[in-house]
Amino acid sequence: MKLHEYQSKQLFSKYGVPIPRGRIALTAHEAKSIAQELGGRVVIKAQVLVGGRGKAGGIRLAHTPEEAEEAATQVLGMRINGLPVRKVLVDEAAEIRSEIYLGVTNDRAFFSPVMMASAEGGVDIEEVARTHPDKIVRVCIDPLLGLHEHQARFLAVAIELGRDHWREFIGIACGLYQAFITSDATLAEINPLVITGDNRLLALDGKMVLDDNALFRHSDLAEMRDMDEEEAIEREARRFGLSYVKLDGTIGCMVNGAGLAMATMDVIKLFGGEPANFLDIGGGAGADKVAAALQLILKDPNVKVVMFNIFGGITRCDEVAKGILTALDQIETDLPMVARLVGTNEEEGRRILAAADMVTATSLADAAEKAVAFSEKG
Amino acid sequence: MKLHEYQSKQLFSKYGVPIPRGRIALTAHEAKSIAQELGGRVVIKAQVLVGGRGKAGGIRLAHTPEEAEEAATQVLGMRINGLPVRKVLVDEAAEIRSEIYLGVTNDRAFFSPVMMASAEGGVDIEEVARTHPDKIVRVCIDPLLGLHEHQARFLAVAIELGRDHWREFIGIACGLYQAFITSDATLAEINPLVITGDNRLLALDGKMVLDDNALFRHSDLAEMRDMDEEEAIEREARRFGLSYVKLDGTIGCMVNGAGLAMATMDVIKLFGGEPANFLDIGGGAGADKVAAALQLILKDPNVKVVMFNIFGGITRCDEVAKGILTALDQIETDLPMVARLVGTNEEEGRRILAAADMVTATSLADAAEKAVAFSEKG
Amino acid sequence: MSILINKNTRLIVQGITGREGIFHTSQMLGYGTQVVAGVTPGKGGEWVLDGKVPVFDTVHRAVDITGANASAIFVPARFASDAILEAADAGVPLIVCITEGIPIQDMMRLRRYLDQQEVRLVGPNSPGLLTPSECKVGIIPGNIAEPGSIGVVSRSGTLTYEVLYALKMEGIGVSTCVGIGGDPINGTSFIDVLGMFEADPHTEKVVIIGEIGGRDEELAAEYISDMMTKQIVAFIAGRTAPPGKRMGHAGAIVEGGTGLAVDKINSLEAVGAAVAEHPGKIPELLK
Amino acid sequence: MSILINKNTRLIVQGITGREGIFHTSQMLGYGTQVVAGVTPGKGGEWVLDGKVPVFDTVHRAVDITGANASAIFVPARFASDAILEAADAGVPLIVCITEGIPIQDMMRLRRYLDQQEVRLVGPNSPGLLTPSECKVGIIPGNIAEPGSIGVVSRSGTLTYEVLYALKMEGIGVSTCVGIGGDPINGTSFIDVLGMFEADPHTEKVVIIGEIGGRDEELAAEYISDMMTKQIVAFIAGRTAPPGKRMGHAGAIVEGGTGLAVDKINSLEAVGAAVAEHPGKIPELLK
Repeated sequence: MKLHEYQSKQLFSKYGVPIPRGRIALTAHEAKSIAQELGGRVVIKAQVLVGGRGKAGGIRLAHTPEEAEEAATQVLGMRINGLPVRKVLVDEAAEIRSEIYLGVTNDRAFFSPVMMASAEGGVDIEEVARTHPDKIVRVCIDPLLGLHEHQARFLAVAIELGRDHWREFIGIACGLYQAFITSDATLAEINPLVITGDNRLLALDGKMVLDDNALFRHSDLAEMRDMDEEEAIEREARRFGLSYVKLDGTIGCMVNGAGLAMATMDVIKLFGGEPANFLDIGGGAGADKVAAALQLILKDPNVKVVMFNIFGGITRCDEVAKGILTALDQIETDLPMVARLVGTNEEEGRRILAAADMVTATSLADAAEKAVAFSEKG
Repeated sequence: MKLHEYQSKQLFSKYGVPIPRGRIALTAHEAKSIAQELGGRVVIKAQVLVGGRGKAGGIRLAHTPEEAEEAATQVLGMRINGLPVRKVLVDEAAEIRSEIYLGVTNDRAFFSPVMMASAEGGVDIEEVARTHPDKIVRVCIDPLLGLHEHQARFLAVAIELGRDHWREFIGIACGLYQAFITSDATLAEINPLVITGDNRLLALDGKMVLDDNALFRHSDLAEMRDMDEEEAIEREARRFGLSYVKLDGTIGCMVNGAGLAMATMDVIKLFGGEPANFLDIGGGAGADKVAAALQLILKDPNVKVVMFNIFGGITRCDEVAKGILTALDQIETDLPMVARLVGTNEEEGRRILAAADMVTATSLADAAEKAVAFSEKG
Repeated sequence: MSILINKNTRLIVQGITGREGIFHTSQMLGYGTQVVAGVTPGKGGEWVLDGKVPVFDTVHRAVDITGANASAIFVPARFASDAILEAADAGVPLIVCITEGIPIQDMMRLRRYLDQQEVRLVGPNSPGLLTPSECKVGIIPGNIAEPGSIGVVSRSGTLTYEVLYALKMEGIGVSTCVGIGGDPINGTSFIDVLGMFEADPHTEKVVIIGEIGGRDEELAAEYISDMMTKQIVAFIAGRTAPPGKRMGHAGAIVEGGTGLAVDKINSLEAVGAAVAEHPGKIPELLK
Repeated sequence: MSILINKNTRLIVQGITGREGIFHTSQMLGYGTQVVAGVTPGKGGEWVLDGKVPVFDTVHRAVDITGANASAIFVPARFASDAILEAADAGVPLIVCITEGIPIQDMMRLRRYLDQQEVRLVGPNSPGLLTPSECKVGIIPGNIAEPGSIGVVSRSGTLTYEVLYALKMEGIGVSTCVGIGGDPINGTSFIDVLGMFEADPHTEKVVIIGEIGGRDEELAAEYISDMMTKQIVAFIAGRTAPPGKRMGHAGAIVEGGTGLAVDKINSLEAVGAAVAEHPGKIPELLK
């Protein structure tokens, strides 16, 4: 679960990271009055959970409250990468001497959090990682021991930060790490962490991603989820315990198991088709869940054919087949469907589906070929 | 640093450990009004930082506010093991079905905290440890991982706690461990943890000892130190950075270094004398510190002779000798003194002291013999 | 013949009285696995499955009394890391965690701790292990594999069943199938299992089923190049997965340019492994 | 000849610009110890002691540039555990912590962490080590011992000097003297050092100087019984110490009946060690 910039910065601030004075505005009028309160120049920043907001014009400088109102009007009317802007953050503008990157994430190879810093802040850090990997310094953090001061100091020295900023920097690094750990985050970053005109460190932008699996112990954070900012279809999928990712193709897939669902997409592509989605209905899904999943697939107007790929393991294929038929009873559609059932009682399962006029297949390759043929016809 | 019962219980309570309703009273009148507030029976408990308060009559049950006033009057007038009772805790009385012991301390052999539980609570746990060691169950806690639920459950099973109390017990164990860790304690114990008449777990008594070396990061806890409860002489010693322990003998000792100070006491005893104190003046002590230390020793009326045992290592013995003389200038005493200096420039040092009419010695044994002789004369 | 589990495995099931626990215990018993005890705190003293399996309050007691040497964990995610620790502290040498959804920070702490102990954790988010005709621990359907000489190791569940079934259909038998789980941090990695298969005299060839995310397959490729003499056939799922999206498994995500299927395929092919175009091709690559 | 330190020891001093750090660095240099660098964050680039010793901001850099293989820590207690970790993470194989007063919980965490690393911590609250005529690390006066064949290991400071000096007065030389420190949790225990002395061909006999508190001397006795062939002479301070009172050192306390001098003396005598009545008797027991 992603947090907005303002949510992330508020969390960082709780752990002692200095952030600009500022507040969230839902209307241009509010933005104006916040700007008045703050005095001086402000920055109006679109709060959307996608990247590229700067390039899209979602961040604007305003010298007066009137300019702030004007800028907020524009930004609040925008869509950025498809998402409408519903909130803007109005922050006191800072004079920037230099920009640093500071972030924590989990390193799968070392089984531990890793803190990264770079003197090249303010730009896309993945881009820096690709083009100038030597400009990013990393320290692995023992997950049992936590971040230690000397590690933060190591980063400060390595990015050639001026000595007068070390104490502040160490405090910020420790605060960021605490925010990361206590929120069960998978990413916490400050980009840029700036040195201001009056020579202080200040976290101008903030980003956090939380571990969905740990939200059960953070009810306060779970409440921060911005329902408006999610694609309705993904919200719907989560509600039914389905794992769904929308893609650009024409062949809707319904599969039990994540690995098999990916393999199904790959085989479709291998046979010349394009998958419309990733969809894992999980183990032991009943007719209700199958019906919900089918409805999700059918919401995508690009879908021309639906392909089921079900491995009946401990659940028998004939039961799965009956579940699919029950689900189809609840849904009106004339799209062609290809079903491939494999595992215990697979023949019986296929017989039941064939009797209901569904195209059946024995192997995954066979099913993919048939589905691709339908998609090309459409 | 020891905490009072009421301070310990308040801390435990912050971490979810259930404690009786109650408050501290400085006067009998206050005790009465607290009893009124609480309604029903109350227990009046002397708050002193020594053991044996129960046997001394420092804990009394009162059925009415009037009885509470009466009991508080008596308890507030007591001295327990030499310490005056200045505060009483007025707690709601609980009906007790059974008494459990639960404590955390540090195990030096395993380099880790250890949690102990016993079904035989309410009595001196060290006594239980001696007589029925099998009645105490222990789990070692990995200091990096912390206490885990299954360990608390293991204790609950091992002390044959009824199943209906496991959840509460695990919560209390985790809370106690958190209180222990976050306060940098060396001991945190609940004795007894009772099962009440209405079948709840309740921490009736609490005890905590904090790590003096960690108080720098707990200014809130450091403030809890009860100056009234310390022997004035130990408070004085701490003020000068001296390590002092009063003993019952007649030979005052001043030594640089803790191990050497213990060895000095041992040698005095070996030669038939009795040390009056342990006193370590530490490394590189100047004349001021020596003077302060000497004043501490002379406050003890039992002292008949003072023995210096100083190892001049990097500091030269002649300088140490001069320091002692400067200190003696500031202090009026006619007690005999024996000085043993050893190490760099030891002869010069002894010459300086002998010239000032001090008895000098070459070896520790020699010094002890001379000091013992003086102590027997007196 | 096999690695990790065999007919001498004496298994306890943590969370045995839950819906999944009881169902799969019955499946495991049916397959012939020696399920010697279950553990559910607060239910010690009960017996389940028609009095076949005793339930204990703690793993410690279950191990003491039954001499169990493996545990399968079916408890809910929020209690699973405690269950793993309990099994480890009770001295259980093999812990198979079926539970999905353990927070990643719990797993990092746990892994660091377990690395200092003499214990092997398989999973979490693992379908378990299967040594055909001898022992099954976890949820892999027992009827989809026959004994033989192919070792199978996989990050996936049903995709693994798909492969096992395809092998069975072609008459190819399996020594042991190990599901290492689909989480980003797990107890056992490909190279751990590859080492065991290399050392097992009854395993002749090994099938690796990988997927996008992380670098476990790349590390496996290095290991294959340095340490393996046995033939390797692989399949990597997720060539068509878009970057930045989690594909069902917590660990199946391409992040910052790392974890792409194509890189994994190239790494494996570079060290001589045959990488199948789709799972159905695996049997013929083994011939 | 020696254990742990010798003329090839290349030492850095953490906290070199503090009052104690600079004083004892000058003493160590005077003794002949190769002090190759100092570390004080924020003072990197300076030189101290008439330009003899360069100062770095981090241990990492100091080690990189000077090839140091040991560190002496003189930083205040609240920064000391971070300093120890910094040295360990920078790969310094021998860390000698002079600092007194580190919180016990910090030490427990640290010790658990260091046990997984290839590093030896001596101390904290240690006077350091001395290999006479070759190298001194810490604060033991250099002029109170001569080279020889007696190994000395102690929990104390000045009591150790007392013993060293008594040996010197009797013409008895020392291979290495190790102060393991007076804290309840430390990095190196008696048995660690006994093992090194047993393995050192140039150490013939060993002197142990113990004190009340804990069970380190009892464990040493077990070790002596099982593993040591060399003669042991011991002195235990604190026969007259009352229970429940901390005698100066954080670790010197009799608690719950554990840590009594008499138990330590009995344990050592039971395994054949000669225990001196007072420190002045040690030289004759060595003859």
